[in-house]
Amino acid sequence: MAFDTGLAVVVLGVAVWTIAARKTVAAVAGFVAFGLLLALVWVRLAAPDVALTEAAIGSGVTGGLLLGAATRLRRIEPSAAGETLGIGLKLAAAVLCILVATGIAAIVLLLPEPAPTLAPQVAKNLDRTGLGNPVTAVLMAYRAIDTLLEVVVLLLALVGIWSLAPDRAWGGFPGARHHADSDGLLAFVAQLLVPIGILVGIHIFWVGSTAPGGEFQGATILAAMWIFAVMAGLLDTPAVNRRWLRLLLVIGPAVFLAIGLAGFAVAGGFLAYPEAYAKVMILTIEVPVTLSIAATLALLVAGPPERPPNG
Amino acid sequence: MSLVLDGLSILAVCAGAFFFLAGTVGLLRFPDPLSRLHALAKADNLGLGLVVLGLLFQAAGLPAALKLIGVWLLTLLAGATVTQLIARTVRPTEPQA
Amino acid sequence: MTGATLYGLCAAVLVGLGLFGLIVHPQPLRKILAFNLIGSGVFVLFGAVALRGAAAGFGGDPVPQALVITGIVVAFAATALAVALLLRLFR
Amino acid sequence: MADFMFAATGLVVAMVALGLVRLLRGPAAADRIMAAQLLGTGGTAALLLLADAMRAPGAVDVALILALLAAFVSVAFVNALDRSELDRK
Repeated sequence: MAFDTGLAVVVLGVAVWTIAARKTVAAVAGFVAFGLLLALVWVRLAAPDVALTEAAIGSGVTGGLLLGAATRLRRIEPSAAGETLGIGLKLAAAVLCILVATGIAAIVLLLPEPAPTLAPQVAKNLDRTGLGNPVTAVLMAYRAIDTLLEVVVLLLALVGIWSLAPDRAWGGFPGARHHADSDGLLAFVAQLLVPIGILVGIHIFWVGSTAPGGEFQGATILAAMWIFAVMAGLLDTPAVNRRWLRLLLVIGPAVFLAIGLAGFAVAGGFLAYPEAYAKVMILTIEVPVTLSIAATLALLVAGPPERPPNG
Repeated sequence: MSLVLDGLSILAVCAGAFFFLAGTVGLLRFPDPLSRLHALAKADNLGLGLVVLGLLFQAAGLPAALKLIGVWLLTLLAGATVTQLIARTVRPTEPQA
Repeated sequence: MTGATLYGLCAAVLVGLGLFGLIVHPQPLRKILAFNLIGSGVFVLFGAVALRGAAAGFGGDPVPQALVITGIVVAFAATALAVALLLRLFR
Repeated sequence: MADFMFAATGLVVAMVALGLVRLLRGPAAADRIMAAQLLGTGGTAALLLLADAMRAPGAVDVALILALLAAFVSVAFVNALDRSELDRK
């Protein structure tokens, strides 16, 4: 218990820093640290699957995205700094936020006893999915429609980002071209770590059926490794009008949807799996979905096209 | 037997924690970035290494033990190379006097 | 006090802090950070609820845990879109 | 034994939290990256210890990811610095 209290205090301290820091880059660095500590909290909350997601997305990829944005926005930082609120408004905001926090705290303290839970239902039906990890079972079987919609949401966000491209770069290459550094150090780091990272990503994806892990966590690592290779100048981002790229992006949701619709014919419902083939079908969905999510996440970080598609 | 193993674990983990302490103190107290980098490398390699060593005595089996060693090797590789990158950002602003 | 209650209270404070940052900070990137802080608070609240629902040999109720995983990924997509809009705005 | 591991985890987290002071104060950008690096290693060690203390082998995978992505974030940090240097020129 002493450990948990200490951890909670450190987490809150870093959160306060993220809000209070004067420099944006420092605040972003604080946010990365916050994500890392949150991964520890998730382990303490008996949710290793969420801890993996938080470490990969919340801390890793979001950190990379925000660090890049913070450095690019550094030039405009002074121009936006003049519009601070007056002390009265700040106090009013503080009072409002304390009220909200107190309200939530009251709800936490007044949660019903015994706690309602769906764990027994999940446990009872776990065998029918052929999976050993209850969280993956929820994501891929009981609440598969959420997961399908989530994959579509990712794709929509990417379409939104691409639509921000200027006319001359329409369908072109996202981000600036990174060249290998003169002494080859960064390229060397990338050549060393990217293959290991790809292995780790596949491992995390693969163990997801029986142990903590799964397609989102695995895909995030794959995406991070691709961004790594781009940053080191080993690869260039592909032009977004390439057909293979578009195919890679939609293959996951398409297979997901197709198997979901096939559920009407073979098991009497959308996204229903016939019992004997449940695990095979879930894996058939997971492989293309992992590839699509990895590509989508990587391109979300790469941002809108900035260079024209031809030259 | 398990008492001996527990003792070895405690010893190694304590030593590892000590190196984390040393690394942090170095990071906070050393005057210039390059010596801070030096302190950091100790925490990276020895701190984590000793913690992993301590946990090896408790490992459930060979695969679990190999995984622990894998985590350490990965950190060693990443640490050694990323440290070079960090040192490179220091060089232009702080020429060696 | 149990671990679930402790982290639940921690989540309440996180939401409050994030909301404060969202209202008070003039810079858009800081607002995005603050918004992510609110999101994390909500996720931890879910985690605390999941921990209370531990049963049937699981450490926590897997349904809210799965919802949080979905939430983290969607929050990332929203953050990426917001950052892209921001960079476009100030180019 | 679990109690000892919890204590060790707590100690490492406390060390990392102290190292955060350097992350937040700087002054050089290199200092921030260094602190981020320490955070990655310390976080990895804390997760490994926690995995043992809680008998939760899944946490070892979290440590693995953290070790990998700490390097990724450090490189992104260095990269962002190089970019802003280029902007200034």
